[in-house]
Amino acid sequence: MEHAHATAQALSLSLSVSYLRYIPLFPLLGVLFNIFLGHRLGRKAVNIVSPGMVFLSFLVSLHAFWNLPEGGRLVDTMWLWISSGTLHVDFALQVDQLSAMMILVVTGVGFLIHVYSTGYMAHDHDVARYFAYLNLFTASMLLLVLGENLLLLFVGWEGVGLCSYLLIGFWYTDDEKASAGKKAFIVNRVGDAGFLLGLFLLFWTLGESNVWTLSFSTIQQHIAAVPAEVATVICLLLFVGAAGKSAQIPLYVWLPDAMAGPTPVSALIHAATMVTAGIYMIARLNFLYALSPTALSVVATVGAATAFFAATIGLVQTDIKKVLAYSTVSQLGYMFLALGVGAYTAGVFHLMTHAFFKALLFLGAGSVIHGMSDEQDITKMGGLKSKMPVTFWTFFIACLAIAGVPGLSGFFSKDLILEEAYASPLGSPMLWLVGTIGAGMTAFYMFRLLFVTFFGENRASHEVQHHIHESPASMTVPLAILAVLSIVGGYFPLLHFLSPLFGEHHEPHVAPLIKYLPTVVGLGGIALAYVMYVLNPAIADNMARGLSAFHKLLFNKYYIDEIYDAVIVRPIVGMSNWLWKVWDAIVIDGTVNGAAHTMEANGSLLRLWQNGNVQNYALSFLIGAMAILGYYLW
Amino acid sequence: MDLLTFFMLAVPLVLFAAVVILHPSPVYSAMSLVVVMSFLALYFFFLDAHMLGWFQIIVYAGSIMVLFLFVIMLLNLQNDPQEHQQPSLRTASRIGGAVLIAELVFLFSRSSSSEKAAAELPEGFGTVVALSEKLFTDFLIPFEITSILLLIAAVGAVVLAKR
Amino acid sequence: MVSAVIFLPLLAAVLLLFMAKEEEELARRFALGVALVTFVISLGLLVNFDSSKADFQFVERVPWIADFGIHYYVGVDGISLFLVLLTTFLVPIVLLASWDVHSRVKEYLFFFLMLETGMLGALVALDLFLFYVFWEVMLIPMYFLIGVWGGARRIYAAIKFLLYTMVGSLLMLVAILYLAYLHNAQYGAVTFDLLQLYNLKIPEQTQLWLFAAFALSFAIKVPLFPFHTWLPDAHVEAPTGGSVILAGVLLKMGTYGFLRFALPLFPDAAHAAVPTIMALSVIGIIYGALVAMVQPDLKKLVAYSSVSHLGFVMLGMFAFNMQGIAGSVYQMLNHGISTGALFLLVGVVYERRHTRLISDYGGLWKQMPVYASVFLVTMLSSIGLPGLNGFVGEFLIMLGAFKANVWAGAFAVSGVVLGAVYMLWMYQRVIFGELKHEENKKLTDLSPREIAIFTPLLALMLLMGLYPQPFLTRMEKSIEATLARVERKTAVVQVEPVEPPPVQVVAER
Amino acid sequence: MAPISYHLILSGILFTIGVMGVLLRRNTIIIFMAIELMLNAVNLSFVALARHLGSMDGQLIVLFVMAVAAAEAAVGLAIILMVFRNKETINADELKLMRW
Repeated sequence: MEHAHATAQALSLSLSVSYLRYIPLFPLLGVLFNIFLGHRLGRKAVNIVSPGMVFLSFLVSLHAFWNLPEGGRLVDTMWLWISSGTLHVDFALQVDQLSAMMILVVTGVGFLIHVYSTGYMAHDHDVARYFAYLNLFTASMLLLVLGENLLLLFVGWEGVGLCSYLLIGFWYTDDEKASAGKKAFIVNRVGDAGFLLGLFLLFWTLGESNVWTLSFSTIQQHIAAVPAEVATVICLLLFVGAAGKSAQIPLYVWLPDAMAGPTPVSALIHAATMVTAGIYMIARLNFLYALSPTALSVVATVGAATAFFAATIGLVQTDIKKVLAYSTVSQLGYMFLALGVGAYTAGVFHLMTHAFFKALLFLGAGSVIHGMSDEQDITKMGGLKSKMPVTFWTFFIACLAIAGVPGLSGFFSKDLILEEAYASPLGSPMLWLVGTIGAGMTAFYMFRLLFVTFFGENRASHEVQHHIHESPASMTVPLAILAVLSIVGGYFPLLHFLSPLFGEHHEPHVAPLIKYLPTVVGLGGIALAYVMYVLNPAIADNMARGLSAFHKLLFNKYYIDEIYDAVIVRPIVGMSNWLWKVWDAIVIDGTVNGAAHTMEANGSLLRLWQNGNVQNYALSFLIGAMAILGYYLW
Repeated sequence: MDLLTFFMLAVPLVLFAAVVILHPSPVYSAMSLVVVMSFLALYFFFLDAHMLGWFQIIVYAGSIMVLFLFVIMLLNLQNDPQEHQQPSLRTASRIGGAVLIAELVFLFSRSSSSEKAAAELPEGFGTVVALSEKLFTDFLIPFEITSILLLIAAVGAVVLAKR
Repeated sequence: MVSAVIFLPLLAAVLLLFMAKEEEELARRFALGVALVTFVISLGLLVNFDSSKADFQFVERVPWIADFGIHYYVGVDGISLFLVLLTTFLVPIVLLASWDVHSRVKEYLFFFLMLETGMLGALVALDLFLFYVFWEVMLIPMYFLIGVWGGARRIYAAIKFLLYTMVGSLLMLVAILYLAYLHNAQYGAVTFDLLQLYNLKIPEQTQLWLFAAFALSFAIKVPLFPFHTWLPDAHVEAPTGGSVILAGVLLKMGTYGFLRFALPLFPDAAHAAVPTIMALSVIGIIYGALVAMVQPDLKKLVAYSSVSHLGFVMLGMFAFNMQGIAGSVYQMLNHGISTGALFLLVGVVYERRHTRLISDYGGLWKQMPVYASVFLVTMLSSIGLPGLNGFVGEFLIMLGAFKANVWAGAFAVSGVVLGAVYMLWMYQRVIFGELKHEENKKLTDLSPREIAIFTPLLALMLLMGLYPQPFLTRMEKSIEATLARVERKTAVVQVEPVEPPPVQVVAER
Repeated sequence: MAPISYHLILSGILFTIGVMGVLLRRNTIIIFMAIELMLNAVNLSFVALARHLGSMDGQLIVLFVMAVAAAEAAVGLAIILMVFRNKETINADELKLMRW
């Protein structure tokens, strides 16, 4: 690939500025405001300040985007954070093409979701705490994408993990939601452990050739210092972190449960921004991944497998948010597939478009739930087309986009990924095939969702039906904006914009069959969904009965959660119980108390000798005398 | 003190000592102890410790044994046939005693090999003159202390025995 | 100046005894005042501490028992400076927190101030004999604090604590005496002065034995894995103030002891002991975390978490590189602050509900939101969330440990995950969830006094997380000096007497 | 001239008899007598050695031993009287007050 010359050029221009720090600072101010003044000033102030702060950082991001030097980067070094021995880490932020795009997405979509939340959380009494967490999340995400070195990226990394823990468990009174939050944090932590190990290995391998750094630009300059096989280990470890954060195969279990949080949270965190952190990290370290094709192929295979696997589960879910959650896992699989085959630009492009339409889908689902007075089971919905027109049309546009219907943003990014998967030297027809089938399934389950919720007649209980209402303006306006973005997103000149980082992008010339088959399969999926769920719903039911075993397996998510619980959680808890009760209490404490008891036992033995009989003592005298004499004689 | 006299004195000494501790009746023990004391006095004479010999008779045989007899009479003790109950203690003491004798005999017999002829005695050895001369020069302080000791003992005995 | 810091609390303690028994308030205010004054003076140490020099500063040396070469020899360097500050910082907070101790207040305060003197003395003593004296002085007040004001099984816990530590330290005394003897054999003069003893030439075999003696005594104090069973008992039974100081400072005596005495004095033995100690600390990390997970009792959980955290400190220290040791010293401070705060939080709830069982709590967030958020920040700092103080320490330690031994680093990282598991699980069972128990409904939120306790702690957690440089630069030089001492190979096969070096004439006070 | 070791052996035998007396007999008086016997055994060896070494010191020591024995006998017997008056018995194995 043409990475060599691109890397050299990117380093030429780095302007040091001092206004980048305001991007994460504004949301932080929002956090402080909400914590200390939120309750006192009441809901109105909170609803203005929190989105306002995000909007301000959006403006600063735009400003940074405008005067981003061609092919260069903006750097804002604040202070020396940690320096001990050979380790020097500054608290510094940087904006280059990749982070410019990311901060725009984060602040832009974030702002829309903040506005949406003011409407969604209208009747929730704990709004200040909610917006405090949401602002804290935006700040950590911005820190993640702006971080100039791996350590700062890690700070943002764990910060977003914390905020997702807090937001998922926002309605803490319900134990099930709180434990979902805990599960998310712990699974993320497992990923972060892998990330840390990768970071250490990278630091010390670079250290061998006396390059003491963690900042991306310097790593890029001295990337030659990292031998290939060590690079593979580093990339795989970092990929473990990415898999934890972006919910890939082994560590994706937390995302479906994370739906326990409020819907705007799922939109912002579990669709648009946080889950894309893994992809951003790999894209950011593309020069490192370029060193080890094996790592890349692992990323690609895991991505493709997740895409396919999650799509299958999504086919049968009945909870509206669960379907979208599995679709997110699947789309993330596509992004990793793109990165795995070396098509970084395609992956990042899909990341952006996905952010738009997936956020829209979640917000649409939120407005449906809002309207159906917190009902999430699509089997109890139906016929909302007439009652909630704006939500329906925006939801419909998003479904078209995600299904990859030509003309909309999804088509451009997903098909590009599939073509790259086929054409790129790292890719393989097998990956392309899996991707295409996945695309078909995605189209099918998205439109199944659409038809079941919005078409046919309403199956909800009577009193729920009569006060289904269209969401207020504060919710529908963001939906509309996101719908426009989902359409227009495909046309942004992103490929050219990212060229300084990932090298000039060339259209992969591939046989027409390969190029158009995914779209055809997508449209087929839509048609199938239409036939099964609109023309005569009976097909779906008897299909489900027919393959009931297979259906049950899918519906229960391949029993992954139960397996994890049995294989990991229960044994650990069992072992710790054993460790505490047996090892600590009996073995170690036993020996300690045992020593005390033996002392006591000896004491009581000697006491018997002290029985008050004078002649007994005289006898001891005698024995003593004999011993001394014996010693002398001997 | 030639061998013959030594054995003439040693045998009764040991016999009567045995009687002291073996005889059930305390009076007999006391009387046999008096006999032991007198034989010892005799022994001292043969060892040129004339003054001590007399002392022995006066102090030991005379006063202490009389005191014993007086107390025995006061408490009119009957025979005390059985030894104390603890069999383990008795056997242990017997074994102890035997071992002690064996050790002492072995110890002293071994030392006889480095035998040195009895030193030439200075003139007037063991007489009152020599004894008192030394007593009031080198051993003056112990002498005074002993006098105090005896005073305390007397007072103590009186206090204790008073009603 | 250093002696002022050490003996001021003792002086106050003695004055306290003369006060009448009834004026509890006056006694409390007096003790708090003295503790604050000591803190201000110790800040003086920080201000004019010259971080470019590696050797000891503010040195005071007065002959104490001259003919045995024992001097009252105290001084501060980069490592002990911050531990002294941690002590003087925690004691006023603890005194403020023990405002609701009502039985025998005067004696309580007396023992606390005496404890503070013991700790400060041990931290600054540069004469091994003096160090041992202060080391023992520390135990007695702690014994009484646990024994008199403790919980149900306090007597058992107090005795176990005292005997356990005493056994260890006796071995150390033997080693100290042998060191003095060795110095006499080599240089002709008996001395306990640490700097003299540093350049002793000890044969490998004896070094191992001496190191084992020192290591056992400090390992019990740390507590390293097999010797830790006294800690949960002592913590559970100690009063709130007692367990804060026990966790905050007393545990650091063990690790400080390793760093100041065991490692530099016996470098070859230290190198030989690295695999065992690293294995023990890694086991300690994971074992502590696992066992903490299933504890029904809040204080026991925090106690086992201290076992895990101090396993980290030991791991970092035995990595024998700059990052590892800097991380371990920094983590000592962090642990003092975050675990101290955790114990205070448990104390706050214990004072109100008089139960330590997690199952008795639940849904506290609705009832005590301020308390819950303070608990949240403390918990996050203790599991090492980046941006707070725990992370900087743990990151440096794992970085150092990874360099020293890849597997140790890998297992340590798993410790970080387990740490999150038990803390979050506890947090969820105590703070989140339904407000089931009736008594919890009557709980009042933090009083202004309690908020005054937690604000400095929270501020430090943030400051030490975001801007650790002032701490790290000051430690740098003395850690380099210790590292240099640990690296030098001194073991010579036979001990041949060499002419004594000129005894450094240090300004006699 | 009987060699010195004979005298010492004799004193050893007497001494052991005294010890056996102390250990075996129940009656305190008899025990007392046994103690006197032991003291005399020691005096014997003192005198023998004094004779053997030709110095008067041995005899002087014997003098003091006698004084001490007298004092001890007086006080001891007084005690025995007291004990008898309170406990009606002077058997050693029944006087077990010193048990812990």
